[in-house]
Amino acid sequence: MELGVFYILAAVIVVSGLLVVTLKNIFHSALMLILCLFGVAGIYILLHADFLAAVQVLLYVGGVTILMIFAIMVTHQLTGKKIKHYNEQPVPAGLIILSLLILLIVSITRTAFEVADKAEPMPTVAVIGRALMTDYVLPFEVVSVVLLVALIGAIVIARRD
Amino acid sequence: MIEYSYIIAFLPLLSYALIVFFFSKSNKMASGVAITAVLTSFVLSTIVLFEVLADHGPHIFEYEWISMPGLELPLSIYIDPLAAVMLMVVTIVSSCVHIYSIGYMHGDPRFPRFFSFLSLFTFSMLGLVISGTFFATFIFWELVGLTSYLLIGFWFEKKVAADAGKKAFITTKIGDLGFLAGLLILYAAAGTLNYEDIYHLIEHHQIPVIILSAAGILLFCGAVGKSAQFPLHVWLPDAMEGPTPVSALIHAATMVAAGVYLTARIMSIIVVSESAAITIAYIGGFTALMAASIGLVQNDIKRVLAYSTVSQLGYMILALGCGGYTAGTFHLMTHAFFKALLFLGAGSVIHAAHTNDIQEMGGLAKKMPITSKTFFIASLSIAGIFPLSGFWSKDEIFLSILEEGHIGLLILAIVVAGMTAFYMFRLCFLTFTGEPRNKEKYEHAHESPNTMTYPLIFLAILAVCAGWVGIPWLHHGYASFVYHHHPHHPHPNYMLMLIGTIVAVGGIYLAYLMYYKRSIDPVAMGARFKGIYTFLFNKWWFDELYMGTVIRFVYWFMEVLYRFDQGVIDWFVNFVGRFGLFNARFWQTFDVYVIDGAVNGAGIVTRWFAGGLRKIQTGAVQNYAFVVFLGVVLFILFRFM
Amino acid sequence: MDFPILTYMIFIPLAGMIVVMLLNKEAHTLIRYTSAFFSFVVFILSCILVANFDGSTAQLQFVERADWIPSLGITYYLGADGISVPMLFLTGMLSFLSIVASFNITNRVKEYFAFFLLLEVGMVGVFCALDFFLFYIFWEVMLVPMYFLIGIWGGPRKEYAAIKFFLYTLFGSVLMLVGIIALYFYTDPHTLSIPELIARNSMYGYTFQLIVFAAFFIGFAIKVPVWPFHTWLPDAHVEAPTAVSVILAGVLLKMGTYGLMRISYPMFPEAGVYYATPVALLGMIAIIYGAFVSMAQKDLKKLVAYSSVSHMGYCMLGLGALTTAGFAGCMFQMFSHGVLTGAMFLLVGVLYDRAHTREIAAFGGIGAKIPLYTGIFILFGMGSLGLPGLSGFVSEFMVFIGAFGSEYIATWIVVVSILGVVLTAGYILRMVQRVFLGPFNTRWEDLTEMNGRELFTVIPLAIFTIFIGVYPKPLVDMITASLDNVVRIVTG
Amino acid sequence: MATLEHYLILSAILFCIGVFGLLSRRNAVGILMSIELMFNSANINFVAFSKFINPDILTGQIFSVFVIAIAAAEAAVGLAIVVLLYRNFDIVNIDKINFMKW
Repeated sequence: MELGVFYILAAVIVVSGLLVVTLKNIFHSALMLILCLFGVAGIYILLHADFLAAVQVLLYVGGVTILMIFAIMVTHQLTGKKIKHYNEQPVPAGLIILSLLILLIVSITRTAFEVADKAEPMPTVAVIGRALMTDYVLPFEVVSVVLLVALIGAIVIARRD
Repeated sequence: MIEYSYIIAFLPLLSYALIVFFFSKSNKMASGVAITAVLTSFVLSTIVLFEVLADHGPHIFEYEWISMPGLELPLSIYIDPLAAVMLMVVTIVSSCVHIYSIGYMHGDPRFPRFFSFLSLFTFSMLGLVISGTFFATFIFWELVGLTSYLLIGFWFEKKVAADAGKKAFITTKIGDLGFLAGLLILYAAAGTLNYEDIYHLIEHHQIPVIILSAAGILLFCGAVGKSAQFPLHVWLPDAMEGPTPVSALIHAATMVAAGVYLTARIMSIIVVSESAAITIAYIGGFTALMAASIGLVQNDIKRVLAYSTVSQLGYMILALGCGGYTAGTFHLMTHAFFKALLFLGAGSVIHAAHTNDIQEMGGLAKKMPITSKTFFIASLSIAGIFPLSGFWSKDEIFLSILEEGHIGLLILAIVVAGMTAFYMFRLCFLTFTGEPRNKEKYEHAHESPNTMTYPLIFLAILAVCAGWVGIPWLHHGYASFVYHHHPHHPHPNYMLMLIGTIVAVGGIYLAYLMYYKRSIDPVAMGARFKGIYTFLFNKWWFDELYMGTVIRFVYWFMEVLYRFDQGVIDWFVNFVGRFGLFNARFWQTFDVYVIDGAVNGAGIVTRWFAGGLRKIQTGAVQNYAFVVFLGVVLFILFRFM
Repeated sequence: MDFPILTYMIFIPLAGMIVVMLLNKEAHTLIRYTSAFFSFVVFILSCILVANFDGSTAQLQFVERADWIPSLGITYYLGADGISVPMLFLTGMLSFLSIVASFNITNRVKEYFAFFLLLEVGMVGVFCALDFFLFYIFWEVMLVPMYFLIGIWGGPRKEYAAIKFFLYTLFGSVLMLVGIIALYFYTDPHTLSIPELIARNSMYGYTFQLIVFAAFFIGFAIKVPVWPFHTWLPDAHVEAPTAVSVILAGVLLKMGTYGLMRISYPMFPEAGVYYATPVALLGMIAIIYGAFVSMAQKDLKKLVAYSSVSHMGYCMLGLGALTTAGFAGCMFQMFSHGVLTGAMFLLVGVLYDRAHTREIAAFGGIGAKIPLYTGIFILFGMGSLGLPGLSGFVSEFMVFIGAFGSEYIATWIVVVSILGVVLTAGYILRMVQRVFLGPFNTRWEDLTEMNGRELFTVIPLAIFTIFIGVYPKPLVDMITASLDNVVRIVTG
Repeated sequence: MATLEHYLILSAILFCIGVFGLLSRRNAVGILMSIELMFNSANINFVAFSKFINPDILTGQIFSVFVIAIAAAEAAVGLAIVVLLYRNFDIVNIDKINFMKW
């Protein structure tokens, strides 16, 4: 049952991901991205990462993707226009990526992972929250600063002056 | 008055300045100013003479000129009887010549300039006479040389005249080298150049005799140049290219006598140094003989007189070399008058006949009574005929030689006296008597104007009487006025007087036979003694000798040095330059092809690579990312697989 | 005197140069008069300097001193004594007259006068700098405008002459620089002040003195120029425009002898004694050699140029003598040569402007056509050959007396040198005769007499020639104390 | 039962899709999307490892949180740049932006 769900989710993710990079209409790509991100959120749930799944949906689907759609709207270009949406290197890139993928799969299958036989705490929110405030407080603060800088930077860059 | 005697010299200088700055266009004003100045000088000189007669002096007045540690060069005025006499001689002759020049130079386009030069000369000569130091003497010595140069070359359009001026200047300058060297020796030894101080030191034997001999001979070299003594006599005959009044004033009466004057001034040295005295005496004697011998055969009226001058100057030098201070200076004075007269007379003749060649003259006595008479008087005087002035001074010279005991020189002097009488009367007879040999010139001849004849008459009187001040029986005459140390009155030697007169009369008689009576044919004589005649006629080939040796050497040497300068020194400099340039070129080549080649090579290789590689750098980020992932793939492939 | 007169003398021409550069380059007359004005001010200042100078003492006067680069011991140090005051006066006068004489320049007028004023800065500076650094700077500052003045406004071979002059002089100054640096490091504490270095001359070792003296000597000798370093001179003189020749002969050559008197001798007394004979010998050779070579010249200007070699030989002879009289003779000769040769070059320039040739043989008899010019030329010619009553005689006589009485050099050197007098007479008279006397060459029928401006430039020089020749006492009084001081330092 | 390998392979596929997009898309926004895909694949990896290797301490999940935060920041800045590019050059195609060429 779980495996079946995994395959379904995996299929959704892979297909929508491929569509993201292949669709001509960038707006459609964005829609496919949303679908893909939902699939990933499903994978998180499958992996018992309930907090992350929530964050994924809230932040990615609700935040980043919307932001991208806004950007597409602002630049209002290319939607539905018959122009080349690939550069001159999709074929070599495809080949490279294919070989990379093969190499990765080969190395994954060859590697023997030491899988632990333990159960993770459920729900994870409290544990993550505590960890962020104790062991990972410094990275946490750094990330907050990074976000702030990115925010201000984005405003400064995009600002019309 | 005597303390202001510099005024005598400065009046002509003032006149020079006035003429140059204000009257350079006006003939009347120029000659007027010049003559006024020189006559005033003459009057003042007379006053000075009387003051010196009252007090022999010497009267010395010193003026500071240069004064620094190790170098004291004052200027001073030194008036003793000799200077006083010379002042008289110079101002008298100069006055006569000035007046004479009005007539002689009449119509010359540079008339004012001529008078300005005459004034300048008079200034220099008077300055020379009153100088109280060898240094000041040297200054005026050079200045008279300059004016002589200017006046000889007065008609500088004539190349001969310009050449003669240059020759005179340079030849006398060679003598002046000796003068200068003598000054230096004297200064180094004595620390002063004042006559009085040096005389004093010599008297007290504070200067070594050897130095005195050297200094004496070197100073005498100056006199050799200026007084045209052998071997520097060659300039004086050439100097006759100048206007005749100039010849009379400068090259007969005054400037050339400056050498004699200087020799008299170094009498104290000569007396001390036997060798110097002998040298001087023999040079004088030889010059007298040589010049007289040349004078025998010359045809140019002025050149005959020029050689006569050289010869007479030799006489004076001879006398001084024999210690005859009084005799030498006495002859200097008398000679000045009669030789000036001769020259002015010759000038008058030339003015009338428009030629210098006595062979073209003849019979001019009828046309020019005053000139011919005065000329005869002067000739008698120079020949030494009693009782004219030449007789007395020549007699003094014989006496002084005899007293010194140089019998050889005495005989020489007497022979020269005979030669003098001969050539002077040869001149007189050829010029004034006989048939005119050039009718055309004879027809044009006429007596000169009064401005020219009056000076002749005045000088003729002096030529007769000037010698009377030195008559040996006169005890308060010249000898007790102009003397060295103490008056010297030699006993009159009647024997010598007789010999002198006989020789003179003999010379005149010979000339009379040859050129008046024509009983001896001069041409035949010349042909008979052809060798000697040619030798004398060509002036002993001195000019040719100098031309062939000294001058040629100088010209050769200057070319050699110039070639050396260009070919060696400058060549070396240029060689260094060229070597530098060559080096530069070489290293430039090296630089371009090797060093820069390497650099450029590196550049070329790089560019060549880059030309290929730059294509990789597209600027498109995705291409770069592509490479990154290619790298990742390859990395994994080779590292792990 | 509190008024910093030397600084003003140096920098007024500089100000003049700036003003000239700001003027419209087409306004030729304005440029000419402006530069003449500035150089005239300097001339007036030099007169004031002479008037206020106290010749009774060897002390440096009008001293100005200020720190400049204290860490290297470099100061802005100016002063004048009896050696420099006559030279400053000469510089002031000749610069002014040369600028007036350059009024006929029509090519690139603005640059010409700007360079000329810069040249004056360098010249005045050299004569009053008392710090080696400053001295060297002015020494080199002079070189550059000179190079351009010859190289741009010169004759047919101007580039060659300019480069030869520049490189030759530079070679000399590099040697001098080596000497300066050696001195700087030899003394402790390091200093570049010339009077200071002179005061310490007892500290220098014998060998050190000999070597450094030689270095300085070559540097100065090239400038003088002493035989055999003289060949730049005829080329430079002949190719340079008239006024530049005047400055070159009148002032620049004097810097060599000035340097020897101011620096070499007092600083290296023992070396000075050691080198007395070689210096005098070089002087002798220059006198004779220069005279002979002059005689061989066919170009009027070249003749005058070579006569400079001969005349500067007298200076060297006087210096070699190491007596006050010899030094004074040298000083007189410097002054007199500056005046005489300066005037000679002006006169040659006047003739060249009219005839467009300087070939001696091309003239002949022009004395009849232009008597005034001839008279003035003969006056200076006579001065040059040492006629009494003109300045050349006084200097030659003093040199001879000083050298003859010297215990440091042999008598025969002086005796041979005296021959130079008659050789000088030879070439001057030969030239005068071939140019002015003799039959008139009808080619010069249209030759005109000197104009007012030309007379204006030579008359002052004529006056000075005669004045110094007749009454040398003022100049003697001015220089004696200082020269005596130098001689006493050298001979102990 | 889905094993760790399943998740890893899924993540690898997703990552490769993202890389492909990154390398070949012209549109800048598309490239940003591809980058998001790659982030997600990395997150899948983290979470999977966390689940299978060290389930008790949740380090992988915490890293994922950080990655998401960084991804948000990246998206913000990246989009701002895109907007700016568009405004200044009127293009959003990244292959035209080749000013980095020498």
